[in-house]
Amino acid sequence: MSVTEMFSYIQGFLSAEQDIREDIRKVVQILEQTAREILTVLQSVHQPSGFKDIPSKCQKARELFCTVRTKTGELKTKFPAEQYYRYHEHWRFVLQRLTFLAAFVVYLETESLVTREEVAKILDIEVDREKGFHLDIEDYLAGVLIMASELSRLAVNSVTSGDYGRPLRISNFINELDSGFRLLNLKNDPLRKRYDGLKYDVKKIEEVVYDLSIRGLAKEQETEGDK
Amino acid sequence: MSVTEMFSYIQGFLSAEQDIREDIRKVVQILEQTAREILTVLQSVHQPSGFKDIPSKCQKARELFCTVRTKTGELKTKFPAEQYYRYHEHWRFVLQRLTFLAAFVVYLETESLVTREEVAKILDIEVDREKGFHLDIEDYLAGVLIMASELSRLAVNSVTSGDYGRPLRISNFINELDSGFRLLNLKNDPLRKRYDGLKYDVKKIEEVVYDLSIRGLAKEQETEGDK
Amino acid sequence: MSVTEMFSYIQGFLSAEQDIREDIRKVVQILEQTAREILTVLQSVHQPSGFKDIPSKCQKARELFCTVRTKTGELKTKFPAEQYYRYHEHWRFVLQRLTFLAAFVVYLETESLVTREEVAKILDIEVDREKGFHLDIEDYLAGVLIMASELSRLAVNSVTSGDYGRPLRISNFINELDSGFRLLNLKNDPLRKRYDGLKYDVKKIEEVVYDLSIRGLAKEQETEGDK
Amino acid sequence: MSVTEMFSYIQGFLSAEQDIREDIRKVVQILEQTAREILTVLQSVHQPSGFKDIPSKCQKARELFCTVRTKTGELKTKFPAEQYYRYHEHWRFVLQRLTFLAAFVVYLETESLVTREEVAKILDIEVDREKGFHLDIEDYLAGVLIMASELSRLAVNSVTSGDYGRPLRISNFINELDSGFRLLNLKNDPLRKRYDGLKYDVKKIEEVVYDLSIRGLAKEQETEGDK
Amino acid sequence: MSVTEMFSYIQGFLSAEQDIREDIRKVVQILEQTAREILTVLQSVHQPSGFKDIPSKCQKARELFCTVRTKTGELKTKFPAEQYYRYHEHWRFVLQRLTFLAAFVVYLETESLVTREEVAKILDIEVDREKGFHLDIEDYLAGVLIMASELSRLAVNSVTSGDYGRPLRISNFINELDSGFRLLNLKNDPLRKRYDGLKYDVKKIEEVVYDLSIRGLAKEQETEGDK
Amino acid sequence: MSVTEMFSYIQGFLSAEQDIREDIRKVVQILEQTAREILTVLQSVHQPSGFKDIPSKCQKARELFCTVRTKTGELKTKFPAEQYYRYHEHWRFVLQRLTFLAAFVVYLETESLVTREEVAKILDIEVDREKGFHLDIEDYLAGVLIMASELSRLAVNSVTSGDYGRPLRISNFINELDSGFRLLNLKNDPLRKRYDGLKYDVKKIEEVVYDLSIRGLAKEQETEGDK
Amino acid sequence: AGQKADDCVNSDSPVIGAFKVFQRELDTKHDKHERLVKISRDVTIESKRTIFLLHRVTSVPDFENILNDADVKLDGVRQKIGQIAEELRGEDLHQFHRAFTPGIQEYVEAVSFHHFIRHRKLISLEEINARLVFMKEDQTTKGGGEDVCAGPCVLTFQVTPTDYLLGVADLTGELMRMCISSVGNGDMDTPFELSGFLREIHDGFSYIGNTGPYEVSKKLHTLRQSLGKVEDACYALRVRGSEIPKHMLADVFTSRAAHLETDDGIA
Amino acid sequence: AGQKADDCVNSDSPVIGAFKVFQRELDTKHDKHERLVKISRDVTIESKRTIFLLHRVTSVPDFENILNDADVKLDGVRQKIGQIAEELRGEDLHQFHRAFTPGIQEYVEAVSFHHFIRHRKLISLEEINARLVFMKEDQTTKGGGEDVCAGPCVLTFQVTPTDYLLGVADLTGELMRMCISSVGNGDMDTPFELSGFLREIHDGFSYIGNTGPYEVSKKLHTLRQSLGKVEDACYALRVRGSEIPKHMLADVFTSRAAHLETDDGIA
Ligand SMILES: [Mn+2]
Ligand SMILES: [Mn+2]
Repeated sequence: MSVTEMFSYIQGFLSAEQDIREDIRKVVQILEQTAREILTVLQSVHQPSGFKDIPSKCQKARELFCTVRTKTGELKTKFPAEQYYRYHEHWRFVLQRLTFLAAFVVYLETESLVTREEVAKILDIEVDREKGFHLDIEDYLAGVLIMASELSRLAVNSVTSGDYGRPLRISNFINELDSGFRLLNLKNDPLRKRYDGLKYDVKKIEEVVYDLSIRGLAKEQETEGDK
Repeated sequence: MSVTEMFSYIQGFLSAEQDIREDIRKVVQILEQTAREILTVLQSVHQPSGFKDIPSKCQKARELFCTVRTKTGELKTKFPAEQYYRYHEHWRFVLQRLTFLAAFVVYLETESLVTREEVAKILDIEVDREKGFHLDIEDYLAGVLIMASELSRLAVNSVTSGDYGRPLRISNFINELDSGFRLLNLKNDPLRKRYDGLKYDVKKIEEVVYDLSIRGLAKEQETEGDK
Repeated sequence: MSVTEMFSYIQGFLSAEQDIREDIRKVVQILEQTAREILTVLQSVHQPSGFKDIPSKCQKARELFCTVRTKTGELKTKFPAEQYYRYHEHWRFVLQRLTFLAAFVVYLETESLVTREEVAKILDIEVDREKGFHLDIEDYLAGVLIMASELSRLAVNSVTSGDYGRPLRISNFINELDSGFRLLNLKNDPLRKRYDGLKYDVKKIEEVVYDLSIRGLAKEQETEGDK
Repeated sequence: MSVTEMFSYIQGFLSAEQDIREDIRKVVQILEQTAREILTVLQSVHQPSGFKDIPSKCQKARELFCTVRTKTGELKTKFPAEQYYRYHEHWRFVLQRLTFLAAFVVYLETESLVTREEVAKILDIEVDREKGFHLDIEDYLAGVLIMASELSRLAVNSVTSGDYGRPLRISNFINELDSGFRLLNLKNDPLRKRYDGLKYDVKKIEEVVYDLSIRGLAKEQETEGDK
Repeated sequence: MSVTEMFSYIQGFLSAEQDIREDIRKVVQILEQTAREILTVLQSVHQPSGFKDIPSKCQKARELFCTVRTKTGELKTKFPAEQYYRYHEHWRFVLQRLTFLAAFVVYLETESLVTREEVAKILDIEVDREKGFHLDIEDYLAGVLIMASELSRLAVNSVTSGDYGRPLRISNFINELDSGFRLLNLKNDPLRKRYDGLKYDVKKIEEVVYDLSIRGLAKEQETEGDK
Repeated sequence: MSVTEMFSYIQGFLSAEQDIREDIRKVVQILEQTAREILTVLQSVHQPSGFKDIPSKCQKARELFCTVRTKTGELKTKFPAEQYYRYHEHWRFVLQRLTFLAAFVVYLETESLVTREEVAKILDIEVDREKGFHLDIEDYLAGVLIMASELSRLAVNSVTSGDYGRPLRISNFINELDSGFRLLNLKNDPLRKRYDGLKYDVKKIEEVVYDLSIRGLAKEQETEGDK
Repeated sequence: AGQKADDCVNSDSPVIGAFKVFQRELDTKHDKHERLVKISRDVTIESKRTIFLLHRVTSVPDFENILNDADVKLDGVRQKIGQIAEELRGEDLHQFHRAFTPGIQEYVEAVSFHHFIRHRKLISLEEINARLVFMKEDQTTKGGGEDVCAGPCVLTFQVTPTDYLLGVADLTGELMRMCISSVGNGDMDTPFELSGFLREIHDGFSYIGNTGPYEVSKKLHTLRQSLGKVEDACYALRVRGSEIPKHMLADVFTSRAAHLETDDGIA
Repeated sequence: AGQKADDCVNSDSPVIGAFKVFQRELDTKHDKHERLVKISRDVTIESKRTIFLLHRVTSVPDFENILNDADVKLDGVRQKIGQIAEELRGEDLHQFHRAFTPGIQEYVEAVSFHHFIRHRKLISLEEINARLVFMKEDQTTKGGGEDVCAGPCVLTFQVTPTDYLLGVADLTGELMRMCISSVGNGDMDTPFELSGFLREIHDGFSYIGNTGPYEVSKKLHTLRQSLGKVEDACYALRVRGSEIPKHMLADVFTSRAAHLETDDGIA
């Protein structure tokens, strides 16, 4: 084989890979678009009027997750299954965003932590790597941490909207989450950094609860609500 | 499953991965050490005295490649085969170095370009991803480019050692290599950058040939040598 | 001695050092794990229910410090005693965390500042460098500053839990600490930065005391409590 | 002059500058030490007990400014007067701190804004660049902004100490300051950032005044105090 | 129009632009591929054997320029004509390369500087912005500078090939070019940088002429050649 | 003075500085333009034909220095004299270029090193900082080093033009310069780097002298020329 | 001066001849660029000053005056933009875009700030562009007669959607500052209004996300921080406000507090 | 001055008491650190000056004088290092290592440069340390009698392998400069000697590779560049040298050239 033949042969390999990346990029772009639409729907819960119809917002978001599922379905077909980690960087970011959105919907609906299994089901992907296109565990955790930060914002805005009970419930939830993370031996740098941010969310929410408490607003609600 | 249970379960995954990375790092470290030893052996060809016994140096280098093969053998066992690209970054650098060293040995022996198959054989790894731990094509190309730069140094030093024929042969070889690379549609950033460096090697070697030529030293050799 | 021999000789030094670092890293990892467990125990004092059984929490934490002592014992044997500062960076961070935890336990028990001697005893290490593996003064101070920040959080949360006396006592304690620190001629950058953070803790606690004071809640308590 | 002489002569210049920088650094270090001592004296006004003897504290601070003046006197002699801006970075920070301290003393004494002339006099330096070592206008403004932040803290603590009149007076003062700064078209980045901080100081003080107002505490004092 | 409508409206603009960019990118990629092929054809003039049939190489290159013209034709249709500079960055680089190649062909054919009009004709684009897709003057100049660097290489290699007259002719040509560039008031950073590189080309060629001159090889040719 | 007046007054200062920088930039731009014109005049000495009328070229260059003097005269009036170093970066580069050009003219005229006093006179500025707008010593040295590099080029081209005596004289001159620089304990980074370049100029000129020597061309000239 | 330098250059050479042409073309372009940069700087400075001026509305009683003053200032800025349009006549706007984009963005920031204060709405791209139409009464500068356009000549300037977005993104920083100042001045309504408005802009930007140009994405973080500060401020107002009724009743100084309340403002 | 400040602090407080102790400990440490930084700076400056001085060997005929002068300078530097050793007596060397490592590295660079010029060999770590043994005749500073050590007290300073490596890595830069200067001065032998020596050091460093500390790896690139420059210089000398015999014969001025050759140097 001459040098020229060798290089022509090599060119074939390189082109194939570039095509795959191009394909992946296109699907991911649509996923990002849909994720942004879901976000727009959910962000309205921060508005004073938004607190009333949380269920209908969750409903809308869940509908948009259908589009997501179609697209994750396409994504799987774009590259050889065993090369997940070769192209991981392409969808890593959007999967974290989608996990955050799924977790947020689930929290708004049931005030509980979405499991990895549930997220996988919402996105119609796998939990186990062996079974196919899956949700990497670190991406799941990153998504959960993004939600924690959104919840600290929700605690603030629910007070503004006159809902004095929610912050306390968020505070308990976030504290539990924090304990959970403390069990992990995180080394991975970006995840670790995100986790360090959780401390600020915890503190912020505690201060909201404090503000309510010192003015006797927390108790008042408790007796009223008793959810 | 409580939040705590969930996180304990997750911790298991994270620990397993960290252990794998630790194992890989250890083997790679030894590979790097051996690569450095091979380099030390081969670098002596740049010394005035070194030109005499190139064959014996290549011989020594080939012996050291045995250690390499033992270690690449171990490396393969350290992680699930289908997760090659998950851990790629760990061995990418050393595989490029080893490719360079194998290519350099082959060049010194036969003045021809090592093929990917040959490198794979020398390192006892695969060419096709499907067959197991393989030599990624971009890593092969990067290794070849490192050699090109070493050859431009060799052209200079062979003149210093009084060998006026070698530079011309290196010049032809490098030109062929350059044509080969021009066939490729490189997008990958680090590889592209390395390839841009090849231009300087080409120019440098041309200037050596020029210096010999203007002083009538190139021709002189040609008639003598006629290899 | 030839240049080559000289470099081989030096390579020996370097390898030995790398082995030591590897050993240290392993022990430190376990210390970090234990520190995280102690933290989990102590974190619960921030919760409304947590205020009741502070003594039992301190008890649990003190038990976990036994594991710490075993590991600091191991750590000492991993490197030549007189090279403490050569490897200081490895354990610096975890010693600061452990100092914080020890200081927090002691504060919760007695509302007083732990001395360096006490911390050293809890960790079973020395105070004086000459006597062996010791607690560097700057690490002790850093640990104390971490606790200050935890106390500002405690001030907030004790109000939520209805304990209106504690913030004032914390405020006095922190002010005393602040005066202490101002006596120091800090040059060292990271400690200086941490100390700059103390200002925010002081301010936060002053605002809590203010909130109680303007609502007449502080005085009320004072007469009641008189601890 | 021979080439050699010329170059020896030049060498002199180069060494001289380095010596100057070293000398400046030494004096500035002592200035920083003294600034910290003055701060410690003034900090105590934030404590309940501290409100009583503000005059004596200001007195003590003014005595410490004697040391400052001795040192600024030395500083001037360390470099050619017309090269102020060549070495500006060395003393910029400490001059801002000293301006803050001087402004704070003057405020505590007379509840008015120190002028640049007064600061210059307290530090025994000039206002006009032409006349010698002077107080750069941006450094003066930075110092004033540091004081504003200290005053917002004082407003909070004076309530805790039962002085309900001071916050209102501080509020008026800070509002005037804010109006002043609004007249400036700040472009300079660090100063603009500091000025943005002033808005938060204004806001904090306003909240204190509000808290006093709704409880009728502000008025009460007014009639009583009329200082 | 509500804020939401406004953002949807703007989103329309953004999407349209992205589509255009995608289209442009594809055509440019093929242009780059063709440019690389032309380069490969012309590169062979640097080789000893290559000097003989320069005309046939130029011929081949000119044939490949047909493909270029087809693609520049397509490129023009991909975006609104008056927005040339909005998307300029996409084709800037490849137009400079193509200018270089056209200039090199023309130099090899006639040893004269290609005019902007000629390049435009070879690429089937315009010279005047008003008339349509045109060759920006700075891109033309950049292409000329790339050729200058190629000519310095050619000077070196023509000596190797035994052509002692060409370097002198190149030297005169490059000097004229250098004088031309010195007339320009370059402000634009990248072009300025390229022009700074011209100094090295001038110097290199001067050294080649010097080498020939001191060995009496330059004159010898002159009398022979007299082109 | 009211707070408002004070701040209006301050605003004046801030605007003034920006205006000064704008003014300086404009004058410097013209200086750069003129420097380029002088360079064009002097560059022609490198061409075979250029050697004949060096005096007339120097004459032309000296005439252009009149424009320079007019502009340095303007420059001085644009900012307060004692703030030279505040704005130094603006004219640093062009003063180095002008020093180079002045040094080159003086060398061509008298084959001696221009003194700082002479450069100052040619540019109509001062040597002593105390007396006004001056030539900073490091800028003078940088300019001299730029000239050294131009002389190494001149040595090469004078051989091409058949002037075999000049390289030897340049060699002596540059060696003296090198000795001079060796006396300096350079710490300053950019100047040190430039000085390292001088070694290559010395080397290049030595090679030219060597080439002439082994061909006996140097001596030949000496007896002939004896200028 | 150029004359002398030219003497040393062989002017017969076609290369030199060509470069003299290039010189003219490049200089023309650079000069235009330079002029545009300068106008843009003026636009930036005056827009920034307008913003500074507008911030005073939170501290003075009669803000109508300030709005009018600001409008006069903005008219001046628009005249400058008219000069830009003049320079761009017959040119490809995008070729010189880099020269004037900072100024235009700052103008968008200023004009949208002004618009918000007056109308409590986001100004649209169309509304901005509608005010950037310039009439040139006599066209005597070029050509003798009415060759270019019959009657008064109309010149327009089109702000690009990207510049609009970037200006609006910066506007959020000013809105945040205004919010904090309002709280500082005891204004209870503006912060809530600002918070809703800022939230809408924020949601708009997150809808666009990273499909917009890179510079827009870069500003998202700051925008989010600004929104957070405004939300915190509203939260604080709400929490504080919650105390009034209870303490009113509980307090001995009920009447005075009531008096304060009717004043619709504090202190 | 400290007195006055103390007045405002409650000195009964155990916290304050403790911090006064901390203050003493920290100040002692900081002062020592500061003193070491200053000595280290002096060591750096004097070492750099020695290197500058040593570079003159390529341009003067009698380089023995320069070597002796340099040795005197280095003795001065060693005295300074003696002061460092004095400060470190009883301390953990590594605690203050950062304070004096720049000086020590520069000293290694200077002393190994000196050693190379005189012996054409790489100085070893042992040889360096052997000259860093300091005798203190009388130990009257501390204690009355001979309590610390009987007779003259020996104080040693140990350069760490890493500092040695870093100094040697910098040495290669100086060797490169020396090589270029040698060529510039017509010295035909030194460049070849330097090239061989530099290659050995280069091979040594590539043997150590990235197992050494990070700072060493960082210097590898510069080292490689220096080696390249030296190899290029040797190459140029060889290529040039190749012409002598032929042109000698071919030339009319054979005798003069021959005369030059016996001079064992050019120009
Ligand atoms: Mn703004
Ligand atoms: Mn050095």
